[in-house]
Amino acid sequence: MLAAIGVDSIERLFDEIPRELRTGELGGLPPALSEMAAMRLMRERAERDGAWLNFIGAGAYEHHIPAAVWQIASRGELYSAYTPYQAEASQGTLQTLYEYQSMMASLTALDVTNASLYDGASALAEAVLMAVRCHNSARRVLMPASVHPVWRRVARTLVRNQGIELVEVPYSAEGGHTDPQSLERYAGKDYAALVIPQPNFFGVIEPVDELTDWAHASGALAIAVVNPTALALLRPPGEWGGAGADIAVGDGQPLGVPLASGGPYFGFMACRRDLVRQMPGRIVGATVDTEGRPGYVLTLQAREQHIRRSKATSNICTNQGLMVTAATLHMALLGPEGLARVARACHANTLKLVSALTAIGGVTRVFGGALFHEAVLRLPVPVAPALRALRAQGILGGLDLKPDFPELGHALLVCATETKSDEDLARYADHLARIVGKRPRAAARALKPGT
Amino acid sequence: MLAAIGVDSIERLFDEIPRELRTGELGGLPPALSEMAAMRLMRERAERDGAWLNFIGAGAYEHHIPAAVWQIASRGELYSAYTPYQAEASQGTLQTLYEYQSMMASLTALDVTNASLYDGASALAEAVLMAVRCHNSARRVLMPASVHPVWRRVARTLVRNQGIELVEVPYSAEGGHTDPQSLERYAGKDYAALVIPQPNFFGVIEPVDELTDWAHASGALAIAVVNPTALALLRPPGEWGGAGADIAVGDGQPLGVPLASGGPYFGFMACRRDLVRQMPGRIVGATVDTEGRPGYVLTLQAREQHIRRSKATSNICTNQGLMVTAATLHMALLGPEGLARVARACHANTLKLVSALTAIGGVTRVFGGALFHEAVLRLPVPVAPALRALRAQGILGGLDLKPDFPELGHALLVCATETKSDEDLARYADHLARIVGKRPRAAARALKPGT
Amino acid sequence: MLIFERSRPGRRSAAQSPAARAATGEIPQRHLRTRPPRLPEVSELDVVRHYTGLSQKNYSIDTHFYPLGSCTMKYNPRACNAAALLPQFTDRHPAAPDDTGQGFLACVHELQEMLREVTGMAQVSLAPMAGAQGEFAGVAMIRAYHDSRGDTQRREILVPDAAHGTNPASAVMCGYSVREIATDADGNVELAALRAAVGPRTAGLMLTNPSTLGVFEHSILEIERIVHEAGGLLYYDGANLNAILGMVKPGDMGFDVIHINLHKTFSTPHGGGGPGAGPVGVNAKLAPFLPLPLVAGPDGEYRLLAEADRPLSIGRLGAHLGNGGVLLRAYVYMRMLGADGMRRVAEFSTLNANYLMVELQRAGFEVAFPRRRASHEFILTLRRLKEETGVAAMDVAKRLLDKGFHAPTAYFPLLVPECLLIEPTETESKQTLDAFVIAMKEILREARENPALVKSAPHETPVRRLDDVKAARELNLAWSGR
Amino acid sequence: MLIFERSRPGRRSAAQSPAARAATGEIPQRHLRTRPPRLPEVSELDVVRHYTGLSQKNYSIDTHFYPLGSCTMKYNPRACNAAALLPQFTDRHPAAPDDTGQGFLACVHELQEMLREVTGMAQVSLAPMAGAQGEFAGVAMIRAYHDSRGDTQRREILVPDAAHGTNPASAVMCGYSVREIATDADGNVELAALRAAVGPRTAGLMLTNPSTLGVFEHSILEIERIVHEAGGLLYYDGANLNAILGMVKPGDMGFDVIHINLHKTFSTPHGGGGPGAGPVGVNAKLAPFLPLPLVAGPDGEYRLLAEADRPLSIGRLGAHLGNGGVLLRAYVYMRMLGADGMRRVAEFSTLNANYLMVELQRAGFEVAFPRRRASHEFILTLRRLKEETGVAAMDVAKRLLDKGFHAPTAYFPLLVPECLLIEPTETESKQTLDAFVIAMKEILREARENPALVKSAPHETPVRRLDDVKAARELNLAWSGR
Ligand SMILES: Cc1ncc(COP(=O)(O)O)c(C=O)c1O
Ligand SMILES: Cc1ncc(COP(=O)(O)O)c(C=O)c1O
Repeated sequence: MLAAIGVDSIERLFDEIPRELRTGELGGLPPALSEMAAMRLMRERAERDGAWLNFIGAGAYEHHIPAAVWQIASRGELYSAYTPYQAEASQGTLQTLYEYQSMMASLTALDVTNASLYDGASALAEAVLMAVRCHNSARRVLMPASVHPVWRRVARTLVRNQGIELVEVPYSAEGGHTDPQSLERYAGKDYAALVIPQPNFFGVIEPVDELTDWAHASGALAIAVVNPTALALLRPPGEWGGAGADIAVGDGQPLGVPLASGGPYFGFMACRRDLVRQMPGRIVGATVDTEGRPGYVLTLQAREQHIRRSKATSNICTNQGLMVTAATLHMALLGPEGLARVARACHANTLKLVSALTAIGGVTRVFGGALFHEAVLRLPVPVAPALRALRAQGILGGLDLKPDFPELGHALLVCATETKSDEDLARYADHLARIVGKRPRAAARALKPGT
Repeated sequence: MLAAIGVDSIERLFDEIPRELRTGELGGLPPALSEMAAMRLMRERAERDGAWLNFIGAGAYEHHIPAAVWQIASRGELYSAYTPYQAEASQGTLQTLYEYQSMMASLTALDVTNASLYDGASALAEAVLMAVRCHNSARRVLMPASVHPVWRRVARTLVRNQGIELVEVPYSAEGGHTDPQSLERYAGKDYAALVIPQPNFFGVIEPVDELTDWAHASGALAIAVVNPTALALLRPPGEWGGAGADIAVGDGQPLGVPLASGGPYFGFMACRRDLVRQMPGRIVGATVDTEGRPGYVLTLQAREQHIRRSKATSNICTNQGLMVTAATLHMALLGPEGLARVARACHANTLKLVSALTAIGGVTRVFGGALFHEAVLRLPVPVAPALRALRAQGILGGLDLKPDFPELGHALLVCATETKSDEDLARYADHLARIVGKRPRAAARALKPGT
Repeated sequence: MLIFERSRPGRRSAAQSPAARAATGEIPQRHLRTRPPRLPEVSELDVVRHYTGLSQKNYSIDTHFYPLGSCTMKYNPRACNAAALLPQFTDRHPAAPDDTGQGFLACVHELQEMLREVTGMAQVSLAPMAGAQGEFAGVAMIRAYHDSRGDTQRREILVPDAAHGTNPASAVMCGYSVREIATDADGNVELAALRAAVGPRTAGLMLTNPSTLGVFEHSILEIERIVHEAGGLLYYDGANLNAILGMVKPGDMGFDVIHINLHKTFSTPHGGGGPGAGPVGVNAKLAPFLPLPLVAGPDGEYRLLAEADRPLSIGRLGAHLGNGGVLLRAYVYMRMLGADGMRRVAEFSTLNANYLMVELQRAGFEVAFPRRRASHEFILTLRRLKEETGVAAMDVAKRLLDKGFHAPTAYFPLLVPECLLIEPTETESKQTLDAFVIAMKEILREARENPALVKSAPHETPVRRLDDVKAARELNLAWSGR
Repeated sequence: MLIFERSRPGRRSAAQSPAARAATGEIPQRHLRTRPPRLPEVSELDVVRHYTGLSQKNYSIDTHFYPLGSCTMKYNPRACNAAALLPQFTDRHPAAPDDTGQGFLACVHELQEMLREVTGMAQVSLAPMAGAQGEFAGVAMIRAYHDSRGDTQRREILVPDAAHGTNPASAVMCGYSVREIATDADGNVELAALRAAVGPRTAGLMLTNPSTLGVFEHSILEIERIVHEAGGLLYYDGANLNAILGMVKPGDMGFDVIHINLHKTFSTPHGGGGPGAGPVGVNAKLAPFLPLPLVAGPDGEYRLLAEADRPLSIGRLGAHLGNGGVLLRAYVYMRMLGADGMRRVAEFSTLNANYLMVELQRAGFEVAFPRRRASHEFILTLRRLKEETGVAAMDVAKRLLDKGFHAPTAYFPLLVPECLLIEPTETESKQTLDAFVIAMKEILREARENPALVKSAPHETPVRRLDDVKAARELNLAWSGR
């Protein structure tokens, strides 16, 4: 090969790089490992992290993932393909994305969805930017405090350089949701959108109809932030209020994506048809080939950075394609009934957990609003040491709300998905009772196996 | 569908089964589990079995299996296909088998191989039957005691109903191999074959040239029993003695097949070209299609039961196809150099282990013969309790030879493949020293990390 | 292109073997290989791309309808594979003591018990590694039983002429001679022929029920009486158990010994030729002879029984406990089905077969046993089509490949001329069956209008029809290089 | 066929959800969904067969040569995937405390450090989830830096006209305006244009080096001086890091901030569109502004740094620590390469690119920058071919699909007319490159002899050329049922 090129060494191929810049040894790097050594190292590392009985939710949810999902999604043809720029050589990916868009549109009851954003939090930021683009003047967006606190921070990072302001709307101390009345103080001002989480960060069901109608009455868009599992059970954003939410976003992780310390997940976004040209991210459309056969292509690319450059709707390029493939498989395997059953089981398990834990003296439910699959509980003792003590028993007991919501006292956010058995719930209740030093009352005991 | 058939219930479709035979409830079966529950159960069961530092060989060997092997072999197109009876719809499987046969033929230096038998032990039995078919009169076969004792038992089970006798040839107490001189007593009698293991059950290298020549001089076939890893390093059966062994068999497990409590593995068999019509099992041959393109088919099917019925060379039908696919991938990924490196590393590790363990007072090597990747050691204490004590440290210390070779005293068969690090070997030596109550001498300490 | 043709001297997948070349230590020079084996020298990408490409040339359950009669090519839930591949299962050494394998042994013991329950037998051994090895074990037990009673003149096994080839072959491997029994016009064993054949030399009768003709043996109770009264034993070939799971038990039909093709009824994927598993079940009489190892438990610890525990055993069939990974897959499958699911297997596989049979009949195909219900499979005979058009069963089979379907089993059982044995299984949908009927109709039309098209099929597969004769005459069984 | 068209009311993969339908408990009726979502109602076999079939319609690294310039489609060792899918890694909750993730955090911390080493930067953050998000973070840090010094009039980012579209788009998302800098005839940044553009409004220059034109920026040191002297910062788009790994470090070239496309240089498979990861590296000046979380360690425990630890941080870009699974894959990849392997990546990707460039030139193709070495990629311009035959770059790209190759990147960079940007990568063999040259030669011949054939390509793909215009005009973005 060198002879064909006409050089005598590979080294010569780098002769356009200024000599003085050339790197010597890469001293800081360890020597190469064989696959055997690398796998052994990784297994040891993985084992160090162990396995836990997990009751944390807070935006990432443990669900059963059908074995078929990743066995298929890991097929080389899906796993090692690039973005489907060459449509004729990418019908597998493209049709899958089209099916995903169709499923997601139906789940949200909105007209169109894109083919993914990075994650739920950044999708929320993109929704804010989109709403501002859609609005003719406002550069402020109403952001309830009942939205995930980290998501709110992410949104702020991603929008503030464009001079967009996120105005925090407080939550009702009793209900744990946004009080439609409390919005009165924002009336008449110029807001591009109101963000509406359903369920919200506390697991509470929000009065979405009133909030959506308020937004529309105020000339703002309604941006729904939703959990896809919940959508199998709860009324979808497209049917909120009189006209439906305008944009819906969320994290797709619950649809077949493993927890994996936080990623890769994927963000989804859906919107009304007339807003589609302001939607960021790739979109797949159906069309036909020269022989009239159906086929799929990336479409509306004129919104995207590789065509529109500085005038693009977003800079996003690589997205979370493979996760979307997994989600498509997951939704197809569960179907409408399966996904609804999962949602119902999560709800039922969380209710059971709440009643088992609140049967412990001093443990109470903080908010009165109806919940989906998470709940905020108040402990009679500080949360952090209690969680540490649970960890010693192999249990991840939930998320300590102290850092983000100090006003809630010893507050703990718990979640029990369909993966939890009655024994698991009883085990948690037992240990927590011991830790807070209280005997559980009847309700908790009722869960115990064999009683 | 019922209407099309013209019945009013599925039940009616079973009306040819006598009423009195119909089953009521399948009372003994547990109720159905969801996939989630089944996977949780299986994970719990798997965790119960734990993970071990393993020094057992004895016919099944722990090797690194490249990640690509099973990621590819598990592809649905390979995993969920049937035996390639429809050649045109099975070129993937057929070509893979043809490539496997080619690799195996080269590894054994014999002309032809089949597409697998159940395992090494049953392959040995099939080789015995084949040798008897090839021989015009003899129904006895010489079976050295240095062949795996379980394999010998399996062979007996599978051949005795046809009136075939396996005559045991003792091993040399010093060398641990079959002494060519000791064969003199069988001279002049009518034997269909002599079985020659390489390495043998004790890990010892046999004098294969002399044994092969003796067999041929006696009018018997030479049946090689070989380890495929060793074949990358040791002279192959086709080159033994003056004329080469006639048949070679072995277990293919070391070629990319997980230990998995003993199966599925696969047996391989190779032979001289002129014996091919007596070889059992499926064979793939190259041919061309109607347009002259190369293609592959099952061939010589007239030897097989589905054509020849009671006159078939064997009853084997379903074989171990997928394991062979994995082995093909494994051999291709390692290549000649890689497989030789694995063999050399196994040899070197076992030598290191032997010197570390024999540095412990009272631990000695039993046989003088050169070893490949296993060794018989004599302990100063009974083996079974020593192994139990090692197990308490997470170590599987080898195979106790007492049940099968009581004459060897406190004898232990150990193996250290390429998967063992110096730390692993030192850990074993340390614990064994403690258990037999002796301090290791210098050689063992030299292995310890950091010294 | 062969993997060898991608090979280039010196190329390696370097990460896949130790970085250094260790010394050959104490191995004498004369025992060392002088030339390296001719394995391919390729990169990991070469390997992955080559075999991924090859795999795409296969038809398989995951890609095609596969109505291969007698083979029960049904969908295998992916969880079965995932469970069997849990690292603690795959990494366990077979000679590791039983106390390190209680999880694994619990699974296989429960599998043993569930198989007992669904077959109605007294005891089960999981040792055989495929159906044929199960047959060997079963017949060997029959022999051991007669021999143990000194009844050594029984040296003949009866086999219906429709039987699978493994039946006679297995009998011969047990040192028996084989006598075939004729089949009547409705696919049943001819009772008169059976009566004429039994006698003091009869060791047993091997029967598949539903038979390989796709019908349930009407007179099974009569057959049972005839064989037993003659002092023979009754062997059940469980290849077609799918059809009667939860509906009728071989034990209740009076069978003494049975093998089960786990890879058919209990849905382990067939892997392009295996592995399978062929557990054997027996009634109390034959229990002492079961092949080893057996799994004992669950009181206290599960453990493998060996020769000392079972001195009358026929022995071992392989080095370890059969095909453990296949057993785990079958275990998960059965647990996910549960009792109701078992029955559904029989119901829907029978429904699908009868529907397909009726629809194909309607489409103009001739059913071999029109007066019978189909079990989970049924036979078409294309004798008339062949006479009329010259198009043979094999041509139709090949033409189906062009239409995106795997072909049914052709020319088995041998006694039905130009036959196709069709088994849709319970995991296929009505849509798929309907699409298959349409394809068959098209082929029928093509056979009449353009027989050459069908006779020269397949046209759309990666290769066209292959020359079997050349393959057998000019044997090329290994790559010889260039 | 769409998965929806396989759907039948009531069909389910029953094992995939709880057996019972739990109650809706305390959820008020008015919040419940009234109509179920229109997800497909199918069996597990339907799903597996449908998506297995779809997957086979894709070209991919595992099946095809994929010389997609700027995308670095190289082979990803399968071990990377296996390691990232270890159950303890996949099952860990992101909000689980750091002490439950020391194994995971050790890996990503070491990755952070290795990336520091190969880029020559002072600190690295793994938070960005793709290259473009890395760009956002990098430019946001540039802005935070200037703002922190009160230097708030710098509101302009300079970008070469050959730059990837994400560069200007990212700058705009940070509230900057963008100014393009022209390229000279040899593919370098026009220094005069750069000099004319810099000034007190210059926040920074974004540069890809080797550039997207496939050449190394000769005057990088001069550029560095110009930008820095004007008070701007220098941003390195790491999409082409593959070409110089171990050869030259962006930090040594004087860059202040850099993003790395892990999914290109460090070989995470692209998954049909992602996920990727876009870590950012900075020099000491910008370190306080790095996005969160950062991984601290290894003294004592590894832990994630948050707002309290890093008050000047630009903040968070996603809910958690970026794309953890991608980070693990890259970590394993880098460990398996080691220092020598890194350098080999640059050597062989450069060798392959130069070889392919020379061979294609020999075959009659016009290279866009014939006086330059190729880096790891190079550009052909088919301007003359188009003039002579009417065959455009897109036609050649589509015709390559027929020959079993994925097409190169076409029409990017925008400033070279009728261009193909070709990147063979280091994992392809000479045989593959030679086969590609032969295919390109054939197409050249076809273009001259039968241009209609090429212009109507592809002919062999699952679909023929698709109507993009119809797709955009008659928007059909979701299945509307029948
Ligand atoms: C009726 C029948 N009996 C026995 C067998 C043999 O089973 P196996 O292939 O598992 O050895 C088969 C397999 O095809 C069969 O169909
Ligand atoms: C030169 C260049 N810069 C930036 C990017 C953006 O990276 P990503 O797709 O990871 O967001 C790309 C990706 O195609 C690229 O080629």
